[in-house]
Amino acid sequence: MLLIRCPYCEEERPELEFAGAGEAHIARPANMSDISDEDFEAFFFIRENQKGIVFERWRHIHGCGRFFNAARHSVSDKFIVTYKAGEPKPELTDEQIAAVAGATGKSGK
Amino acid sequence: MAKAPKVARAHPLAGRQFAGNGVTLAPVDIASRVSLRAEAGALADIGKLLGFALPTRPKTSAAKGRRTALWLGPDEWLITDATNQRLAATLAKAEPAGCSVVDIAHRNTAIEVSGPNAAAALNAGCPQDLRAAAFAVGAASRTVLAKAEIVLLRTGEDAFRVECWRSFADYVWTYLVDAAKSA
Amino acid sequence: MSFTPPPAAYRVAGKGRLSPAKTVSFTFDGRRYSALEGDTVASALLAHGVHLVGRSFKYHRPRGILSSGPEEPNALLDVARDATRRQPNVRATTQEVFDGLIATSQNRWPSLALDVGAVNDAFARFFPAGFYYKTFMWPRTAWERLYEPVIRRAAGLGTAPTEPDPDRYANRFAHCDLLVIGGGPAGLAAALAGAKAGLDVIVCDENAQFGGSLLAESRAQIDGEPAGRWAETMADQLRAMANVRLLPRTTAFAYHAQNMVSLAERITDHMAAPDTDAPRERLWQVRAERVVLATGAIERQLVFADNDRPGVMLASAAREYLNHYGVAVGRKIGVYTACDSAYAAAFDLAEAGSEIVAIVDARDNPDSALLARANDLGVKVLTAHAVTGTTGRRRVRSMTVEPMHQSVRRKVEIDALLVCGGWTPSAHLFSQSRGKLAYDAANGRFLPDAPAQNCVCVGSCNGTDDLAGAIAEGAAAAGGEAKVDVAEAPSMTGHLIGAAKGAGVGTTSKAFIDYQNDVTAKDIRLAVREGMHSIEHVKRYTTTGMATDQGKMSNLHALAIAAEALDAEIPQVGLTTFRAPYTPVTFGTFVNHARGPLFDPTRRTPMHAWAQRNGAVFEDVGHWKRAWYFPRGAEDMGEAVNRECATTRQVAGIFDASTLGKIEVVGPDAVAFMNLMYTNPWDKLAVGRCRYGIMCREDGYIYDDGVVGRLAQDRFHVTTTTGGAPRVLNMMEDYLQTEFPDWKVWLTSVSEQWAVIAVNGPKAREIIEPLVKGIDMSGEAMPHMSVREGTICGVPTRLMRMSFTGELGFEINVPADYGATVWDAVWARGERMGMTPYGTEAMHVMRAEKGYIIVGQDTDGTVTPHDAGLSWAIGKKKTDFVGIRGLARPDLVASGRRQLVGLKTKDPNIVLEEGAQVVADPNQAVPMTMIGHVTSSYWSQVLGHSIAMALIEGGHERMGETLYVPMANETIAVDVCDPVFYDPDGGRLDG
Amino acid sequence: MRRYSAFSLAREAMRSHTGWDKQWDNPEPRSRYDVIIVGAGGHGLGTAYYLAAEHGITNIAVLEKGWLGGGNTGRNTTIIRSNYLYDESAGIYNHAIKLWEGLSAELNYNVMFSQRGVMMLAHNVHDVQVAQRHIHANRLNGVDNQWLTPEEAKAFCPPLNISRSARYPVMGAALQKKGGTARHDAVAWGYARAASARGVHIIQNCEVTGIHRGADGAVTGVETTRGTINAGKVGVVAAGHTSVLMEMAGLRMPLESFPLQALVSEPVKPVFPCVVMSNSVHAYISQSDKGELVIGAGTDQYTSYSQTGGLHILSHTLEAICEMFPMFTRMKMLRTWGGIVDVTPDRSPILAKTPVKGLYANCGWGTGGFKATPGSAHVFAHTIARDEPHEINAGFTLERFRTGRLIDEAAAAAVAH
Repeated sequence: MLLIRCPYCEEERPELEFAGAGEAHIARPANMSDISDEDFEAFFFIRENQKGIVFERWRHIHGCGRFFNAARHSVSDKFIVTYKAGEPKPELTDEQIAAVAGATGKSGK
Repeated sequence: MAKAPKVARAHPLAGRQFAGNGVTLAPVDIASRVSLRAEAGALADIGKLLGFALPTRPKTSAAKGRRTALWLGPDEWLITDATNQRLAATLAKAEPAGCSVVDIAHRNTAIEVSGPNAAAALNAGCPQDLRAAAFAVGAASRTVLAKAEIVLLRTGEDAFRVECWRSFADYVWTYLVDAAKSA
Repeated sequence: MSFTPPPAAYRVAGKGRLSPAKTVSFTFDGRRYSALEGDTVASALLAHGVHLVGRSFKYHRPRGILSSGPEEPNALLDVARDATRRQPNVRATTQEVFDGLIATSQNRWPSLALDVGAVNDAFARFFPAGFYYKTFMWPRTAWERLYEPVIRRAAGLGTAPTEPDPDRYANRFAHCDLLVIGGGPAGLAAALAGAKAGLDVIVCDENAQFGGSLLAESRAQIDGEPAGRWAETMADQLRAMANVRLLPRTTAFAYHAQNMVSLAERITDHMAAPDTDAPRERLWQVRAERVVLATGAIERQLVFADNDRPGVMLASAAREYLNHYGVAVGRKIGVYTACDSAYAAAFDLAEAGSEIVAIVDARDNPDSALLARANDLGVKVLTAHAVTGTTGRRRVRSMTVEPMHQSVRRKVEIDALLVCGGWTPSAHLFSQSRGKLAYDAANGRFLPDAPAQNCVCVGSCNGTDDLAGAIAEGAAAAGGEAKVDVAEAPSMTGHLIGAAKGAGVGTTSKAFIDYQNDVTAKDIRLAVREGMHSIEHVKRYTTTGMATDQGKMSNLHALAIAAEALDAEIPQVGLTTFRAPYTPVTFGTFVNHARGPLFDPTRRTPMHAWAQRNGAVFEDVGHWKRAWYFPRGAEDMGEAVNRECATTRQVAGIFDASTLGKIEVVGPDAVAFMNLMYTNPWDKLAVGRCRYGIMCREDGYIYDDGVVGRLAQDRFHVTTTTGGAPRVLNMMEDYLQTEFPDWKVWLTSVSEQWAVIAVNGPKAREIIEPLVKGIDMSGEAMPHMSVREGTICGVPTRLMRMSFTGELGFEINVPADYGATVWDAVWARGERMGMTPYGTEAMHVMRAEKGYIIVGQDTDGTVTPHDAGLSWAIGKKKTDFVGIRGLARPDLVASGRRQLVGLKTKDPNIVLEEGAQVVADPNQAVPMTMIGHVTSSYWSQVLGHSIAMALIEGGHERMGETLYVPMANETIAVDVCDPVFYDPDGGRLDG
Repeated sequence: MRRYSAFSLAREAMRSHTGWDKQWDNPEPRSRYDVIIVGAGGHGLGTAYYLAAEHGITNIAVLEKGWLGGGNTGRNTTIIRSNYLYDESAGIYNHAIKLWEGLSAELNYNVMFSQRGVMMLAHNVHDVQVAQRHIHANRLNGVDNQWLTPEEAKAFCPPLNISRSARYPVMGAALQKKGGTARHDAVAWGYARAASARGVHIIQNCEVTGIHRGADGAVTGVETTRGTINAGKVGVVAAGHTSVLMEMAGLRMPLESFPLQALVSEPVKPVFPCVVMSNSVHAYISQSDKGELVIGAGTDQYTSYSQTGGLHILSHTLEAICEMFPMFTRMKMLRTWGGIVDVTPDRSPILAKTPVKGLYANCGWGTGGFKATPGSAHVFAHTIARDEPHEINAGFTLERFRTGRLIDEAAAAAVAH
């Protein structure tokens, strides 16, 4: 069970309060009825499914109710950052990525 | 809406009680509940109608007299009035300022959980950190109790108010009894 | 019961920590034995000289008690308190004895001493690793008919419980600053340091008593006090602190992401008569800021021929049996070791009066101090020697001793053989936390290296074997400091992994690695010979490490033997994954409270009790219990439904519609939002009017539907399907929050604010009207599909005029706590006029007579509004709504799509089966070309014939066509028709 | 390839089993093959086997980044059935069942296919409607599937709780008698041995790090941790890692990878004679030949390549198991593990050519790939060999996500009302 920082509640909460909501930063086309079949396929079906850093949506459905975004490493399942819906995709530093990539906890022996 | 109806309300947990193993459970009557969704610009108007300022920090509540306002989300509050049934009508006057006032008096059911093992009983199904440092008196949060969504308010060091949707009340009550017995 | 159990002949007076005054008794295979309070079943049996306690999995070899802890592979028993509280596969080494405990041996027939299955052992050469992959293939069906049943009966261990479990289980979510796992010296030091620093500390240990390895100690002193007493003092100190929670009998079995650790606390299994309210076990889901792993180390056996006879035992176990339980495991004891620690066991037993016939040490030059002490005690040490065989069927009788580098065999009589191949640090949880392990070649072990979470390993699980060092390391891990003086602590130096003498390459002896699964050294080599070069392949092919002990003693041996066979270094061959749980955990612990009524919430409406009183049969719809039908007298379901339909159409019916989802949509942008979410246009819906709305997903398939009432310019009362309510609200919030965050509109679920009483039928208005105030209910003032606010029975109502039956209909929404009262009032009037209550089945029939769809029954996630004949509900002028683009995709506009139509059977009395498939040509061969299926099908009492709805390819173009429904024993001819069967002009809506 | 038989086993027993050959070779990779299969699970090894056995193509490499059979093939709960609704699904899974029935003999390797019957429970009216729809469609498709009353279901599976007072009482069940289980490792090993014997190179510990394409865009080979390997045809059969591999060829896929967990209990004597599944209460269970109860759990709600999942997922599964079989609360969980399942939007697989010439995809099996193994491998081999789909997999295209011609088994079981 993950522990997820809700950017609205400003603290980490147990995963049981959240609902995953799929890949983030896929904007609904403003001209929806005009897009091509290929564009619709890309919008509705195609997913990055990265092995590594994923940008994903969560809803704090049993908490504040807000949708928000997260950057997480899909191998270690560690979060780098969570941020409010509508905020731009954050630029991640190499250090941030390295910190969640493997067995390098914040404390050792 | 005119005066309060004379028909008696049927509390879904009417007549139930439990006490044992350091936990007391009791159904609570609450006359009014409002789900308030509001943008920042409407908060002042609401505060005036309510009689006190809405809490704006996560996981907090504010209270005055019989009224309590729980922060549930950045634009959402659960406001209760223990005895007056007309809270929704009162607050509805703020709607033009940019908010939605919806009467949910009957949607929720409240249970008081108290006693030295109260937090332990809740933690049988609620995954939040309920230690005093993390969930102080006055703290409020929507969360879960096992498979039910609840709103949790700490009313005292050893006392909590649990609200859930009406049809989940039997489940939440039964769960808390089971939890209390094994706390 | 005058029978007095025989005295415990192997109990040593003056040894151990158990009180001889507190005795209990238990039975094993029907025989009664005495025990002391605090005994395990293993220690109590050993006290009586009982070593044979089980049979192995494959060869059914006699097996004894090998260890004193959870790593035990052999001594698995069926343990019961009574008929319903029976647990198979219990480790005798961890089960505490209570008065009246019933223990039974497993996997043997007819008895433990005489097991027919042992014939497998004689033919073992025909059953090497993986033999079943190579045979049992002929004839083709023989595997499942003949061989598999035999193999299944022979396999398995204990017998599964057959009765429902009367015990209770519990759960606790907990948070702490410091979780210490393991209450040995390092763990106790860590816990105390953390507690003194003011941290919230949880410390757990799998044993009944804290102390860990110190429980086996006899000589070691810490700060001048016996080590065992030091542990007790530490535990007492911790117990007295308010910020510390001590959890004995609690196993940390899984380490999850973000420092969540699962613990299984065993609360009543050691009690003779526990409080019936007390849970048997509790799952702790602990979220810790920091975790200290003080999980210790597990001693390994040595791999030599016939190393599995009853009486062969780990040296440390023998020491614990003596020093903690006061039991000598034998009188003539051999010791075979490659590690210093076994000497301590030998010395203690010698001092307690057992004869140590020899310490056989595989090493050339053991520590001279140990040799000197052996000499002092008169214990013979054979260095550079090996044990290369044993004899004895039910108990070891002799060992064969050989010099390491010669072949001179000597048989020595013994009644117990202590073995020690060194120690394996318990890195299971650390590895589960995704910490990396590194191989320590000098000491033949994997040690924790880089952590992946905020955790730290201390003590012997970290390779810190000296007691003072372990205590200091423990304290330091919690930010403290502990300097203790330690005297006479045993050394753990020395190891031997892999095959010992006589079990190496080219030998054919049975030298067991994995006792329970009967995996021998030569099995590993066979696997490698057959190309299993990954350790995971070796494991799966031989099943080594897959028994109930999960390879705690065997994994390193298997790895070493595989490495040797592959001519590779151990780290290159790799380690198999450590998987949760550390030790087996009951399903009950995971399920805990969620049993019976708490398995899943049962949601009931405010009028549920009335329905129950009036004989309703209920159906499950999601979490809800809905009244399905109301049989009267001896009516069956069909008769009840026919009556309910007929009465409703002739007079009136009352129906509980409370479970429908309801959402209040409020705000200046409410109309724009409704236009987006629904295919319908909403701008022109007048205040006070209702409209049936269709909601799609972006892919254009129907997602939900419901009637929407406009309460004010900026306020809608939206209804959804019962099951769809949460997902519809979630989808609405999603669009609002993430795509249109600037819109001023808010959503509130009011599903449970309103109880909904539907009254349908010609007399509906007449029944309700007198109860209503403030609403003109006349046909002119309140036309079909309108909504009004007023009061009924003195309570506020949102009264909607609408109909799902085709009759004049009203849906009375009242605040839920008034629902039952208002229902009673309406019922009281209606009953006098002949009204019936009806359930969901009659509702389904009546709506089908009208051709109204049920989302999820007549649609299935592949049906568009066009397919469903609802094109009229799509706003033709709209430039956007959810689903607009999906609906335009090539396959969704292609011809030949399955479309909703009505079906009438040629024989009006035949009611089609829902789900039945429809074909155009009934005479084709299987596989047939199916062109559709029946979605809804009922007997229509009012029409006097059956009716059905179906999704048929190109159905809208097939009106009047004859199609066929091939059933198992007949083919039913049907005519395609319009799905509106009853009152197509809608005249009855006005009563 | 030395044949396995009772006779050869007896003969080897007399000489301490020293005469057994390697079941498969571990060759060094060549620089060029006719076909490269990426992924040495059951589907990939089977594809190589059928290419060699039925299409005369033997110059094949199967590249595996870890150990063969170590992915979902060795991590699933081994349920085999074919009672799917749509013609396309019924077609491929039934093709698989036919191949399963002869697989041990064909491979000379006992895969322990056991047609113990798969029973899918119905707990409410909607479940019954869905089950009946399947049963009728299956009958007309020649797929066995029959309706059982609660009493018949209990007779077939005695531990089943059919009490009317259960939270979700059993209203009946759909039984496919030809369904059952097989030994998962044996499937990978049997195909590996048979393919290796026909000259297929199985190259383990060889991770594909790139896909090479020529000037015309067609595939020319792959880059690996063991060097460049050329081939004109590359079949990707990499389950959860498909998105990662396809991206190397510039293809973005309609796939998401989720953790899926399973568990076994301690072994007990035979107590559970068949396979039972319940979609409503979310659980499936059988008993292995070793005696372990084998229980499949659900997927987590987030994408992950971690091969681990949340504890609460296991709890929910065991709650359902103990609701259906209340005596099992005292059984003990012995081992849990996780796999990575690749899921398409319509929950049906992709078994097709791709827009990149010479690149073929076999993916998207979600939680149900094991049962299809021989069928999938068989028609995928055809697709690669002929550069066109077999009629059985013609519908499992990538294009369906553009046209909307989905094969939506999940939607067809939509939760209702």
